[in-house]
Amino acid sequence: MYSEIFKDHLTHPRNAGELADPSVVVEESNPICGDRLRLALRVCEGRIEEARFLAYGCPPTLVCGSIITEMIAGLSVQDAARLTRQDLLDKLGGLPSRKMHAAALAIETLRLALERLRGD
Amino acid sequence: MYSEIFKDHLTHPRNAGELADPSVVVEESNPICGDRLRLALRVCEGRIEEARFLAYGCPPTLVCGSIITEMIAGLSVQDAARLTRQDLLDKLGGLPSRKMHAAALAIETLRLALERLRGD
Amino acid sequence: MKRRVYLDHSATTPIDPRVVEAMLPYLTEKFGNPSSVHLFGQEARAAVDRARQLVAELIGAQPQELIFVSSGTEANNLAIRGIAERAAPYGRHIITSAIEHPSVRGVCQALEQRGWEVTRLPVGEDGLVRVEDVRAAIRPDTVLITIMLANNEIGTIQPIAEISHLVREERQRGHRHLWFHTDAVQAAGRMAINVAELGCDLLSLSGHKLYAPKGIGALYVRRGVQLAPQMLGGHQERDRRAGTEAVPLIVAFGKAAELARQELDARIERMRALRDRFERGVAERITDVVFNGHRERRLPHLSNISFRYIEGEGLLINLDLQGIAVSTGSACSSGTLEPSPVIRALGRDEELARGAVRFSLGKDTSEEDIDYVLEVLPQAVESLRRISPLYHR
Amino acid sequence: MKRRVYLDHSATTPIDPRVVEAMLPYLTEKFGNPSSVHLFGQEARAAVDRARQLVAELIGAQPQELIFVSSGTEANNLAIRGIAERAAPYGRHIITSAIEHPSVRGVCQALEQRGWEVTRLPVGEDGLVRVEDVRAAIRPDTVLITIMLANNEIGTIQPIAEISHLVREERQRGHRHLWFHTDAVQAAGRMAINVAELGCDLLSLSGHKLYAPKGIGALYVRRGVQLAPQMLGGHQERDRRAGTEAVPLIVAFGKAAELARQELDARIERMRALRDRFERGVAERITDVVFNGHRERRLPHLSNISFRYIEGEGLLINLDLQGIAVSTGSACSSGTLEPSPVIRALGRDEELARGAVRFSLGKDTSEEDIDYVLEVLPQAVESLRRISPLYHR
Ligand SMILES: Cc1ncc(COP(=O)(O)O)c(C=O)c1O
Ligand SMILES: Cc1ncc(COP(=O)(O)O)c(C=O)c1O
Ligand code: FES
Ligand code: FES
Repeated sequence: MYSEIFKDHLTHPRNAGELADPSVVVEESNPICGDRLRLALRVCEGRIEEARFLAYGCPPTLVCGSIITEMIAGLSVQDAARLTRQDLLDKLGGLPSRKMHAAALAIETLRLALERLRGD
Repeated sequence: MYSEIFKDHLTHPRNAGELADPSVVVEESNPICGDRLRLALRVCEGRIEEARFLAYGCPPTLVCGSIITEMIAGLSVQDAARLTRQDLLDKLGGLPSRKMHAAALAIETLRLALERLRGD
Repeated sequence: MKRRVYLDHSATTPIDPRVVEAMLPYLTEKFGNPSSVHLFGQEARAAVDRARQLVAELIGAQPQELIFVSSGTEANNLAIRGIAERAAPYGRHIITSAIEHPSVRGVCQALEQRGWEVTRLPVGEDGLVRVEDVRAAIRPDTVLITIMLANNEIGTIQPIAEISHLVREERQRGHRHLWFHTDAVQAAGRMAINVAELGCDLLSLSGHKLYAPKGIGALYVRRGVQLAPQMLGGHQERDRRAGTEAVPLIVAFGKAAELARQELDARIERMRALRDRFERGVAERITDVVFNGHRERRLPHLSNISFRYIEGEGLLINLDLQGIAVSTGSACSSGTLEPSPVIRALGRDEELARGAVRFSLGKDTSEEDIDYVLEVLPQAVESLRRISPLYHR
Repeated sequence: MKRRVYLDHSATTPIDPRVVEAMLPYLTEKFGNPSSVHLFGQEARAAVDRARQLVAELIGAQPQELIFVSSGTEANNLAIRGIAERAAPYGRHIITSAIEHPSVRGVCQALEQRGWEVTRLPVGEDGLVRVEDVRAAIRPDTVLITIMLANNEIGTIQPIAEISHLVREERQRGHRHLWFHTDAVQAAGRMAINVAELGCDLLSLSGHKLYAPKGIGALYVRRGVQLAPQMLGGHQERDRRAGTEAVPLIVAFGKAAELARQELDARIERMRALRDRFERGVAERITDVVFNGHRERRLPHLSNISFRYIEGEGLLINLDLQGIAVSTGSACSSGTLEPSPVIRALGRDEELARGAVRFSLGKDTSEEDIDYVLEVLPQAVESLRRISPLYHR
């Protein structure tokens, strides 16, 4: 049912936790099911130096949190802003259709974090 | 489903056929299902010397024909008239309830034959 | 022990050893519930999916067009009641034939008791429904036609593709709420079946008629056809049939379907040759017999013969005591006193209807089996005739 | 390979090797159709009769009071729809509980859509229905009460005998058209069941919950209770359920019932001891857990635990990857987003409902199995909590 990458991230989440000195922290909850994702980024000179996540909900939500932090760490803010739901899905090996909204939550949370950054 | 005696009579019917010089011949048909039984008796000095049957219908009807001729051969007419459906059922090892009317047909045909005899 | 010859494959078939082997792991270590998320469950789910693909291939369908059920009877119930429930607002008239299996007959009768109208088309002496009769019976309020692909007592193959053609014409004329179901329980594994060629909307199958165990069947429902589920309260079978899937039986059914597809031509050829040899032998050895059903348009494994002057059940038991298993009429309707309505529908008199016996061969029936029956049968018939008052008329 | 521990016996059980052995002859040489008159058929008929006797003995019923069906789901459908169809002229009100299995819930909902009224009784925090609530809910037009014997998610055992007592009182008061059904699918083989003591009119069973294969179930219908058949068109099961009998599965069910009866006390004792050891271990090793369901009045094999801050499915998959099979809520209702309605019905908040995991033991679960789970589980919970924003609040 789930891909190998998926299972690996589920049992060994990357970048889980909080940041001591974050540039931005956002927590979003999924209106459909109540799943939650918190992203914390430390940005320096337009580049994401570190990203951390916390997630509550079904396995896809947890895995999306882990994968998206891995994907954005080291990216410029501009490049990170260009990430799509599909990029995320490709990376984690797809999701059943009824779980697509987990990927949407992750992208939405990232978008919000980057907006907030710009707003600061 | 059927007893050993039953099967034996079905595959080796006793007294099947017609009589050259019968005292009486009756053929009855079952109003419920159309099964038929023909009984032919040769009676001498109040005693049934020989009995033959022909039967058309389900196995119980065939077997009742065979068994009843065996039961009455050698009996006095009076004793034969006393035979009941239960005597017949006991002899053939019982019948499923939906086939009870096969035994009824045999007894009824015998009764008619004896009546016809007396009437002569 | 004496020879045992099973010639009642229309009632049920022995399970193919390869089918038993395929299902065995699902009776032992692979016991998961397909609805379970964990590995045990996913393993079972995958097996069900594979089996669905195999059954679909047998009839040229897509896997998602199949609903697994517990029997051919359930498939027929689901098809007819499922369509009737949905279609009632558009009309309450059903067309069927006079020689359907009791499960189709029974459901139609129950609908009649609830105010539906049912037209039962007659068959000719050959046991075939006339396409013209179907055309004439269609009314604006007809919502369902249910006519079997092949009959279970005499094996006649109905003109399903031609009837589908009619149905399509009707639809083009604007008669949109008209569906066509065919009961292929007896046909599957004994003739090629392709739902695209048949053109039906629904088609019933049963595992135990093609060397899978009893307890499993399937209903083909063409994509887009809306059916009201009859078993409620669970998401199984895409919400169309609730209840934990019978995984080992589904796997068995899949394997049996695969074998039936691969071996179909050889099975047909073999059974037809033996059946024809059997019928020639009977015609040569026994007088006053009538062969029932169209000579060509029928299944290759089945021979239905009326023996004049005698009744089928006596012959059945006589043969049984000599190791030969045959049947009178449909096994499912046994236990009743009425002579087979199918044989009566051919226009035969009651004596011939009561004297009808069905011999149905299987893929493993041998020449020796047939020869043994040809040796035993004439004596058995003769011994019953000797005691028949009709014979002495 | 790593250890595999199956703790999802409430979803389905592995088949007992003695059951496989008992059914095997009916998958091979004894393949007859019980409706057939010949020897093959009679052999199958006799096997079905013996199995019916054995299943009847498990629940203290008479064999003719049992109808074999294809699943627990079908038993529930047949019971509720079969009574509803007969009873409609006397009233259209049903009483049920808020924690029934989806198959009972689904049928009740379907009846509601056809104009029936359904009262769903709440349960207390302990997962038990109050007899007083049942009494208060009975109306003159109530025709059916359907309340499960034991719940499939939390294992609580409902006061069925007490409710029966109520029903009998009602009847004495002249309320004659009132029937009582209980779903014993989850209870059978895990507690003693005697229909005379329970006093119910109908009771559902399913084979695959007690070490028989999937695809077979049974409905007990007390002698004299009239039920409208739902599968039509065949004389099987005394005209109450048409379709060729699934002989091998019926034989398997019979054997499994026999073993369950013989070994019941030992199984209960063993499972309860291990389950209690498990729960003590969890309580010692993991903080912020809530045990769901009444501590005493529940099945001995089941433990339902809510882990705060995390969601059950993540834990399920985490454990699965370490060879441990458990479930969240009912396997049958998985595939939905809603948190378990059963846990919600206990009054738990959504977080606890989403964090509920069911561990269900089997007769062959070992101490080593439990120790392995106690070793793995705390880490798995901890690792999920570490990434939970709720934990870091
Ligand atoms: C034509 C036909 N339809 C339906 C059925 C019923 O199938 P099952 O025995 O699986 O209930 C049969 C089997 O007797 C059949 O021959
Ligand atoms: C309480 C209860 N009722 C009914 C069922 C349904 O039984 P089956 O899986 O045989 O359809 C189950 C099984 O999940 C159950 O636990
Ligand atoms: S349940 Fe909605 S994303 Fe997880
Ligand atoms: S069928 Fe009526 S007695 Fe034989």
